[in-house]
Amino acid sequence: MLEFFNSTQTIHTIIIIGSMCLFFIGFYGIATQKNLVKVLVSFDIMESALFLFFIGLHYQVGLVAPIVDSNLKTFTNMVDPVPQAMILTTIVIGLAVLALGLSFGIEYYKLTGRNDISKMNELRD
Amino acid sequence: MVFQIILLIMLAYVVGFIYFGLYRNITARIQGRYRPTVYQSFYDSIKLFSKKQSVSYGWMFYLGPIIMATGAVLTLILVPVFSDSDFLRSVTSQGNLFVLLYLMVLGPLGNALAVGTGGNPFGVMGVVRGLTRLIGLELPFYIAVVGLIIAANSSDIVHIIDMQKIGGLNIINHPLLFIGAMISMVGFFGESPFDIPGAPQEVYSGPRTEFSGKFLALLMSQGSLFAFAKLVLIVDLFLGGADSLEMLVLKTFAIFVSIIFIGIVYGRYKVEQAVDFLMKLPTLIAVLGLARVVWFG
Amino acid sequence: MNSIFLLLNLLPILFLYQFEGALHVSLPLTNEFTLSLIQTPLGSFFAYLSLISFLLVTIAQKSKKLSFSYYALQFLLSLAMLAIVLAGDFITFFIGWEIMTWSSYFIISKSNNMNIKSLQKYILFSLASAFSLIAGIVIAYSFANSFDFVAISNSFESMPFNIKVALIVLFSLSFFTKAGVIGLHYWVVDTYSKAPDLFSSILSAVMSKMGIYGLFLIYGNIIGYHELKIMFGTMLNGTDFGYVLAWIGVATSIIATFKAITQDEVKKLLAYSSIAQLGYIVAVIGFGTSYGVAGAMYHTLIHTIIKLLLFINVAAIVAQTGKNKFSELGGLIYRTPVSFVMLLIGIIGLAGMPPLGGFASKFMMYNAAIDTKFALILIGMLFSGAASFLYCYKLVYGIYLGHPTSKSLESTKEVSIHYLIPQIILALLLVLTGAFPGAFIKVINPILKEFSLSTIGYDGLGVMQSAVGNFNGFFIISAFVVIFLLILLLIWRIKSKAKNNLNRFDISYCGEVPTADTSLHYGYGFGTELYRIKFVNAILKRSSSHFYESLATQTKKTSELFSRMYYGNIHNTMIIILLFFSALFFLGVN
Amino acid sequence: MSLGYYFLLPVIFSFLTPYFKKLGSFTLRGSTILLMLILFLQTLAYTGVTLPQISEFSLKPPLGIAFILDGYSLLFLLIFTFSALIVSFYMVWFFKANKGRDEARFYVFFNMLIAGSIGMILSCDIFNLYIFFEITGICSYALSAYNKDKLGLESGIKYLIIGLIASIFIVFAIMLIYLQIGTVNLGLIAQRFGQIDPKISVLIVLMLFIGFGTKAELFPMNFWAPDIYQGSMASVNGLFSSVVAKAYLFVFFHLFYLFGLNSKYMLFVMVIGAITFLVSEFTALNQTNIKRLFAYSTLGQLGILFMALSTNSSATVSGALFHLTSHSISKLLIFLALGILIHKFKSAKIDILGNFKSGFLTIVLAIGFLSILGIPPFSGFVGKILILKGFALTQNYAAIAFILLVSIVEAVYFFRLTAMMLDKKRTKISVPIGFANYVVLSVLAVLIVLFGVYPSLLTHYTDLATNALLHPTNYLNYALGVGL
Repeated sequence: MLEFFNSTQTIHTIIIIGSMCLFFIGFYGIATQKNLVKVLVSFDIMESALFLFFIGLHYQVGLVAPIVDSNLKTFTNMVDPVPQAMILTTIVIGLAVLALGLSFGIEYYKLTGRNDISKMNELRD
Repeated sequence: MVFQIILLIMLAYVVGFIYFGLYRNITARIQGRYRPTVYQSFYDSIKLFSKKQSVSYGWMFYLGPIIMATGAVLTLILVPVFSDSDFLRSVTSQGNLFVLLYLMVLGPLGNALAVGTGGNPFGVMGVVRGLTRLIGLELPFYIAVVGLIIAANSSDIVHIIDMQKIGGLNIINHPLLFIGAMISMVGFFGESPFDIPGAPQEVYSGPRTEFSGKFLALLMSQGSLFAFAKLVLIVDLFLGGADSLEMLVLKTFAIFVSIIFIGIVYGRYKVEQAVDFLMKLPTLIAVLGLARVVWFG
Repeated sequence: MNSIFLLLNLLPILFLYQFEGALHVSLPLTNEFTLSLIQTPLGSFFAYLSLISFLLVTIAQKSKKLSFSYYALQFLLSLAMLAIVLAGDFITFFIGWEIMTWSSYFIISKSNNMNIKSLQKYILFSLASAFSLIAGIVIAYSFANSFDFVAISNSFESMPFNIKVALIVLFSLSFFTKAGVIGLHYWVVDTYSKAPDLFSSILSAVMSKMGIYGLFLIYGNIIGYHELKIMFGTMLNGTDFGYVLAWIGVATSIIATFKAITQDEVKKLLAYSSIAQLGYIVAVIGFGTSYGVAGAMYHTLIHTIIKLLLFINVAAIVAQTGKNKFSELGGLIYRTPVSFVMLLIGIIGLAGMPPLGGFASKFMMYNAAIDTKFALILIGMLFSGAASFLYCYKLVYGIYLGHPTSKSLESTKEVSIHYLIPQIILALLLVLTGAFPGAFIKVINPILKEFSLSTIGYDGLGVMQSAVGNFNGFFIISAFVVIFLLILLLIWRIKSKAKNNLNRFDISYCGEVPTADTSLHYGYGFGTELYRIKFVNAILKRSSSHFYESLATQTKKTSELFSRMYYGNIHNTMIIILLFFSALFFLGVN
Repeated sequence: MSLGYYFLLPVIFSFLTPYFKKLGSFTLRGSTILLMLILFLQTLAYTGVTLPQISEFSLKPPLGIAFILDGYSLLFLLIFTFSALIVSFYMVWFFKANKGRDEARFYVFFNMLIAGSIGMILSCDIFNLYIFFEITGICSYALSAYNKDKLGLESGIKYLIIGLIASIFIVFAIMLIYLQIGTVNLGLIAQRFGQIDPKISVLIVLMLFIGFGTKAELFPMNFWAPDIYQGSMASVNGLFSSVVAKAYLFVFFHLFYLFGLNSKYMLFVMVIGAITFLVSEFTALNQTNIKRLFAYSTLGQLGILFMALSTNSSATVSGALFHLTSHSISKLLIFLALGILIHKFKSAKIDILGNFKSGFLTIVLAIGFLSILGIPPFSGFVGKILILKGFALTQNYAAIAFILLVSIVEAVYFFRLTAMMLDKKRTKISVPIGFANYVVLSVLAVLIVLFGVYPSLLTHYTDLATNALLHPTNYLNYALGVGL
């Protein structure tokens, strides 16, 4: 029973389904939510789904993490390190954007008392 | 040549005034009233030359009649009077129909300038009517002339006369063009139904209100010269010119009489009616004649 | 300042001392484009026209205080026009064309009467003309692989028929717009009337001629009249193409003539008259015969002279009186006598009366029409000529004759000598062109050779020969002068005195005595009776403005429609992006 | 100098900004000018060497990270460094005129923006490209909201949200590429892109199209763009128009030609470009805000560029690159000149163009307008005629007709503005310009005229760039490490 879960195929399936769910939660959020904070959170959820998807698909059963310590003597038998590095970077960037967005939101809220993005339309034709 | 020119002018002067006298005679006869003598216009002219002018409006006022007279004399000497003789041939060969067409308008322009200088608003009204009428009046005449030029493939009048000697008279070959030209001629002679510009009854006195003395005389004289020149032109174009003085008088008189008969019979058009009329039937007739020349000639 | 630019204007003559071949320059712009200037007889003809015009107008401008930028732009304009007429390839031509457009635009904008709408009208039509031109140029390029006139001309024969037609239409549209052919003339009247008064003369006399030059270049040089004949076939003794073009020209001429008569503003009348006169040129330019080309050339020259003369004259009067409407002017004849005589000479030329140059050019055009047997075209031209007497008379009457319409006019002085000098020169030119038509034929013959047409004969300098009759300009003018002087002498000798120094109210006026309040100058309003003539009324009440105004409205509506999409809702923008992606995805995958 | 310094130097200067600030505003401004001068001179120095140039870090490509400078990126590098230099001069005036602004904040983001944009065009692996993309993005959000007023923040938020969407698409695309090919090196991707399952490859292309297309302001994705321009400062608009938008466009077509996309995609991009052009120019007619108006004008010009760049014919592409350069210079000129007016009138209504009195500004603005309209003898003309010539060579007459017809619409509003400037009847207020601006604007105007009358100066680089873009063999060799 548990062996079933231990196969790469299954893990990938679970990850794909899970990340897709997450992605569509995020998608639903940006499609329906108009509160700036909620929109930003939705984006974050979407991004997380992508990260999960990407990292998960590169995991294979029996491989170790690409960290040089006692378990890893040679550069074989390890998970591809590139996606992990990429995702780490992307997470940082995502964080920066999120922080900037939130700070804009706060400033804007202070000035106008509004946080509904569909009503931010002083700039328009 | 100078002698010939003077002779021609004198001839035209005499014939023109006699025709004018006849015109007054015939009109009076038809209208059943007393008539002046045939020479009345002579007397008027000579009398006016010796009379004082009552008013003057500066030099342009004087120049107008002189320009008109120049135009008339120039027209006269450029129209070949006698077809077969060498009479003034060296001069007439320099002119052609296009020059004549435009010289015929020089007179009205000089008149218009003088009248405008005079400052009489009624005179200007007459001038404007005259120029407006010209829009319609020239149309059939132009078409006729153009038709003849294309038929003869030359704008030289002498050449057109020569063509008629070979191929028959244009009045027979191109009757439609002749009719068009004649209708225009009625207007050029200031006859009804196209006599609105002069219109003594309606515009108080017409364009010549302010003229008097020698200038009025000059205007009258140039009028008769010009009338003669126009008649000769028609004779040249449609009746094959004239060999001798008798033929010249005969043919011109025939044309003249037919014009005044038309004039007497009809009433007067308003200027817009005149233009409207001229743009319709006479133009159509002339265009048909023209089409015949261009496509089947 | 004026003198400096006067000298600068003389400068190009150094390079154009001959009529042909004095100039041959080529400058590589990039490795693909080479700008080349070549002096051909056709180009020199127009180059001299423009040089002399600019020179004369600059003389007249001495009477005004104009800024440096004005003169600089005007000089640039003159150089641009030289570049156009001396260009040996289309890139040079187009560069000159566009510089001409914008430099004139900036000059026009300096006028005090100008408003945004008129400026927009001018520049948009100019640009439309330029864009039509460049479209033609690049299409020609796509076949010839070169912008060179000679190369394009050589490869024209091998182009497909529809491309040939497209090229002719595009180029013609461009040049028609500049020349103000009816329907495309919407900008002309407004611009001419609102531009600085002296600059209007440049616009009418020179700039519109660039359109004519373009037509010559295209029909004569690049396509060639012979090729046009092959392409479209013949009709009577001319070509089908020429016949269509002739009707366009004649329609332009007739319509514009009637419109001119009804104008109250002096410069508007002149503008319409300019359109009408260019209509003549367009009418004969396509005939494809020597006489047609010669007539068009001759009329180009005459129209340049006349329009310079008239516009300078009017500019002087406007500067002197501050009035620019017939209804506000009048009775200036003895107050500005020299100006009056100049205008008189001008309108005699404009009306095409012998003995001045105006007749000689018309004679040539009429003969061309006779030669090709385009009789109705000829009738149309004669008809429009007859109608043009009306506006000629209106011009002279409205300004100089009749009565002054206001007190200020009665104390008007003669205009400044700087205005008069160019006018006198131009009047002399007008007399000379009338007296020596043969000399002009001599000038034209190399151009006819350039178009590979047969040359025209002339007999001495005074006689112009044509297929259907000769015109002895020298005889006519001398006969006129002699007879005129004789009659003058005769009348002078007949002694009779007149009361001089009459009061201007001493006229016969239905037995009444007019006073200063009586409206005596009402002749300025003539043209109104034309509305009662059905045919003319039909012309006068129609206008191309409806079409262009509705075009502008439609553009504005479209703009508003598109503008609604940009309503600043970021949420919807996001959704649109996502939807767009999904749509593309489904399209792409399937 | 290693190409890495193009990124490193601005970043270092950016981090040092707080220290410079302590040393006084002169140092702060001066240091930025110095930095941009160094970058620009360095770029000029690169014009003399053989291309491509490569700088790898730690490992050789295709395994390691590398910057590659080929003809295509050299042209953009020239544009970017030059624009940055001009803007850094301009900001001297700006901060003098607006006392009490937080200068350091501007310079931090400004330097980083330049670093990011340059990184985008130099980087030869797609993930680094994404990082620079985000750096550029973040800095533009921050610069857009620099004023911290209602409008500025609104534009910042809008830009940020759009940036998020675009980055999700791009991240997704990169992940798919990595999953399929197992590399992020552009050379390898280009080599193996044809082997991907067509359905996946369509998806990847679409995602990249949406991601970069959104940022490069293509039609159905550009409803946000005018808002951003309207809310930001004029100088920032100049940067957006001549640097940022051009950087995204660079990447778009770099990938486009590296992946060797077929003619269907080309037609699609061309149509999208045409629609962008049409809609933007028409919409611009209806504007009352001057910054917004020129935003639409920028969109329109980008539309032409997309039309022309997607043709795969060297004549058209070369023309488009010329036009791009000329547009960058002209728009920079216009936005900077407008900045002066906006500062004076405290308003961005169109009317301000009619109310100022300054012969200098009138002349430079007119030069800018005429250049964008493509009227000789200004540089825009050469670009436009080259584009039209290119279309003519491929016998694409519809495109020619389209461009020319829409250009008339464009002329309507440009000449309306010109006529307003020239209108004597309006009340005119004289505008102080400042010495720095005289220099900056004259340099730009002179360049416009220079490229117009002597285009060979520029065509040399556009031809290099065209060659590099359309025939990226050399680039691929370097990216794969073959030539090293």
